Amino acid sequence: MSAPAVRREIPYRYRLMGTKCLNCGALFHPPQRICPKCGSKDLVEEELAWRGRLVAYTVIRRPPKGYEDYKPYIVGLIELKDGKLILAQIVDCDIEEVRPGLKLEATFRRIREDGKSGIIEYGYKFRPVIEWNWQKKPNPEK
Amino acid sequence: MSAPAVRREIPYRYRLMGTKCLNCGALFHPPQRICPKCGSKDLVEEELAWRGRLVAYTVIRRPPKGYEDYKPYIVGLIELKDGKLILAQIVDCDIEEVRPGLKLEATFRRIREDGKSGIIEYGYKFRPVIEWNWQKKPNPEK
Amino acid sequence: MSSKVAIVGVGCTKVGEHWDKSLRQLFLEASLKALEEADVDRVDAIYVGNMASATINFQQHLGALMADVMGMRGVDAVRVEAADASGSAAVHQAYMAIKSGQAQTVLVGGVEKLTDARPADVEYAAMMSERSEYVVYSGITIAGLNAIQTQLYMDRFNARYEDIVNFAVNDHRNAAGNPYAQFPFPITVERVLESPPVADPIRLFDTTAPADGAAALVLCPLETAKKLCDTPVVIEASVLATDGVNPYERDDVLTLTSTRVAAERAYRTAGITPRDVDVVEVHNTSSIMGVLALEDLGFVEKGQGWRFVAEGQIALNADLPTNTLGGLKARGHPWGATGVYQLVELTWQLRGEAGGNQVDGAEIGLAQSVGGLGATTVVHILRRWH
Amino acid sequence: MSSKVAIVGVGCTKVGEHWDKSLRQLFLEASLKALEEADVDRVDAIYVGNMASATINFQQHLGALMADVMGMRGVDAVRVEAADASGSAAVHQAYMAIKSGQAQTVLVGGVEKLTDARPADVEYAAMMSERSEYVVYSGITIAGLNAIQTQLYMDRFNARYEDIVNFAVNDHRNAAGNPYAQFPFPITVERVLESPPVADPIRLFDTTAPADGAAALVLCPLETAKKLCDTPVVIEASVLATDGVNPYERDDVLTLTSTRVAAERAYRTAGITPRDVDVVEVHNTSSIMGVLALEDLGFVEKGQGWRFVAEGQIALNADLPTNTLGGLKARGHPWGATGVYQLVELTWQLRGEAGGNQVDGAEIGLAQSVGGLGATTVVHILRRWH
Ligand SMILES: [Zn+2]
Ligand SMILES: [Zn+2]
Repeated sequence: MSAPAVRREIPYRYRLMGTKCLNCGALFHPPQRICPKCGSKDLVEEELAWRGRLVAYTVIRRPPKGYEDYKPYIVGLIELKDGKLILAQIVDCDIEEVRPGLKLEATFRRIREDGKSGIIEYGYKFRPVIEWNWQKKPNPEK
Repeated sequence: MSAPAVRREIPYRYRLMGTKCLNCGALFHPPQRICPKCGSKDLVEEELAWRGRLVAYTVIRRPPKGYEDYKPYIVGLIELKDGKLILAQIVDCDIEEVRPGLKLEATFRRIREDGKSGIIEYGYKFRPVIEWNWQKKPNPEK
Repeated sequence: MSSKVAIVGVGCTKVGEHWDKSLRQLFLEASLKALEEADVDRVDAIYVGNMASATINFQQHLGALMADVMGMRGVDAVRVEAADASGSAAVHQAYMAIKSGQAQTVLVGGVEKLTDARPADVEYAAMMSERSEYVVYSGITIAGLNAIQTQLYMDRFNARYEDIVNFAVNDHRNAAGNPYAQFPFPITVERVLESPPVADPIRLFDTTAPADGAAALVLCPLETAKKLCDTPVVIEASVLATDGVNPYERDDVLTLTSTRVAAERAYRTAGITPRDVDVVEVHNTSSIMGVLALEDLGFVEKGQGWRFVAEGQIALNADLPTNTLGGLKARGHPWGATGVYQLVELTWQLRGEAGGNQVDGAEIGLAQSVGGLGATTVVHILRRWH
Repeated sequence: MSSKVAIVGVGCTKVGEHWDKSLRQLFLEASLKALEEADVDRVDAIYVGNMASATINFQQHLGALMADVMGMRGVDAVRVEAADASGSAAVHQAYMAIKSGQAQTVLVGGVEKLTDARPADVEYAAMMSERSEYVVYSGITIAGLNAIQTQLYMDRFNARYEDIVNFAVNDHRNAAGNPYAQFPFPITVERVLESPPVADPIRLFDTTAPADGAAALVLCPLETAKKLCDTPVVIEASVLATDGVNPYERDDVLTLTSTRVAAERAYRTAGITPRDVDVVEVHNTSSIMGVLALEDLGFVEKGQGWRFVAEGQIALNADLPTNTLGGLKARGHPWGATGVYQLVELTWQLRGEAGGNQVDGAEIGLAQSVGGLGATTVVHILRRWH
């Protein structure tokens, strides 16, 4: 992508902004200005939930141009806590450990580098949520 | 262009091969298999004349991608001795010296380099014909 | 203005790696065959279906370019693009050009030339059917999107991958009898499962390979067709419908709504039901897409497609002969040409010219052509004319 | 099936550098205006005219994408491409879709988003209208091809460059009154001649600049149009013709045969002669193309166009008001959108809504839209309905 195109999409990629239909409640990401479900033009920007669970996934072994250096990598379909389905790379997780149901949270990472323009694109990927076990947490006061 | 595409066009670019309509005599470069002038399918490959004269030219000062390193450069419309019009870069000739009517001959040169694929493309350009003055030619026997 | 539109000539090149042929030579070869069959020298309009020539071949303006190549300067000519449904979308426009009375004879050619590029460039070009800034950006491929569909389908309907891939096995069995097929040899379920993983669970032998190819049709009003040839094939319906581009923002990830909408409208226009269809071509970029197509075209209930396929009901001699000359998997999938190949092959079936792959008594054929993951579907229903 | 097709709504964005708007937002903005004017919520089909989204925006499948963006999933939608005549070619398909009876209401939008790319990438993308392996390969640009035409024209007809560039000056004068124009200010012949050379003899102020923009029309049968609005504009003719792609392999380098063929057919269909035309839009990538267009459309004899222009006969208040809202030079040239902008502007003129640029009593308008150097021409003739 070009520099202006990258800049234009920042809110939607860095802050997970989507739009919500005020008539039927549907969420859209990328943002829609007209609701394709009910036809309403009454939509507002809304930040999606940053956490969710993995519904299904695949491991990309033959990537498209721009992604060759990352292979093999996991791409998952994630159901966010607000019910929205989103497609994203799953990182900080071995291929052997990934499984449907895994709890995930959004994180911001390097997506790809355009060798020609020198632009480095950043955006959302998802990583497993680390559940702290508060019982076992080391207590520095003790 | 990709490697197979470059290889495919070699005869037409390195040997100035075109096609000639056996019905109406029209010449085509790039080669046509059906004559767009008379509809005949009776065409044969024919090598174009290597010499001709400059009909009109321009100096490209804002080049497309792949040609930036060569600017400014001259592109001319050339009428070959067989009557065919062809468009090509004019080389070995200063911008100040180029003029319609100039006698030209085909020469084979580097056209452009594809940074991504590493392919270097070669093909025809045209240069001024140097007219030897035989009278004045130094005689090594003397 | 014409009541019906007929196919009076068809032609195609072999699908495969044509190192020695350019985009324009492929188009010329297929088109000359179609024109010769129709015994037509010049047409009023040319429609070119192509997806990726700008990206792979650095060439646009294919309407004018192909008119020039065909020796038909002057005629009306444009390119139509709807991702890998470009070919069938071009036929749809040609159909309307004749229906409108603006053209009497039309040449439609689908052409794609992918083997000029590296595989990663082809994957990249393919993904331009999806939303560039979001879906493409995740690094997923078409096979990857099909993989997630496959996983969801397996979970919801208790299907196994080894059952689903019978779709690919059927394609290969049929391609063995097709001299124009990219992979004209049979394979087994085991061979699919042993092939390298591309996008888990999808294996290499359950995907399409980069291919070059061109296919062409000559269309005219039925009244003219009856004079031109003994076996005109009538286009009873030509319908294009769209859906949300992102498959995960549709009502159901496992329903191709565009296929349902286009098929329902096409059945109504043709005055038939799915039971009347004798031979079918569907758009299977992987087996899962073939299974979903059979369901959403109304041939089998949602969730039962995998069983229908595994039980062999799509074989040449069975209930619903499907992809009878190899389909996307084995005839091959030169994107913008594929939708036209489907109609060339159905025409052969309806004329009784499909050789060893002939479906006995085929009278009505249906082709489903898809752009991307179902954002576009074009359905054509053809009928042999008596 | 309808006898006549009418325009019932038009809309466009400003032409220029829309850093903050994507391809889909531009399309949405223009289309919503057109739909609101027509008082229509949903259409049967969407046609998208676009040249370079694959090259510049890494996005294809614009038919389905824009249907989705417009909240109209399900409708028939494709992209039509004919280089920088893509917009008018899309209108031509939409016209036939209505004529054929397959659609009752159609949205056509032309859209282009070029400022996302570097200038050299834009030049490269533009050249994809020409033959990739030969003309492009010489390193020439569109301005360069226009430069050679200019040189040949000057030689043959004893014209001077300073006479020819009056075409650009006229465009700028008209654009000054158009809030949607890219360059809404007047210029002089001197300013053109003093601007930097781009491709000798052509100067920067005689060329178009990379631009973003979208324009849209809503079409329906005239019978419906009469109910929907007070001032329907009728499409009396919609004709597309092609020519050899390489301008140096045509019978005459200085004749746009596709324009001649399309115009002759259009005049015949509309039952008019060039004398009946009140207002004209032509495709001037440089002044020379505008001059050739006036000649080949039959408004002035071959070789006399430069004089006609230099004498001011194309001014708003003169014989043949041309490019009344700025033309390609000054309204701007967002390739695939340009052909639709022309028709939006003619509609304003025929409805009497062109403000300070209104041509008194304009009843008949003609638009000439060109792909590349004339390999494609689309001619539309519009008439105000009474
Ligand atoms: Zn809603
Ligand atoms: Zn000839």
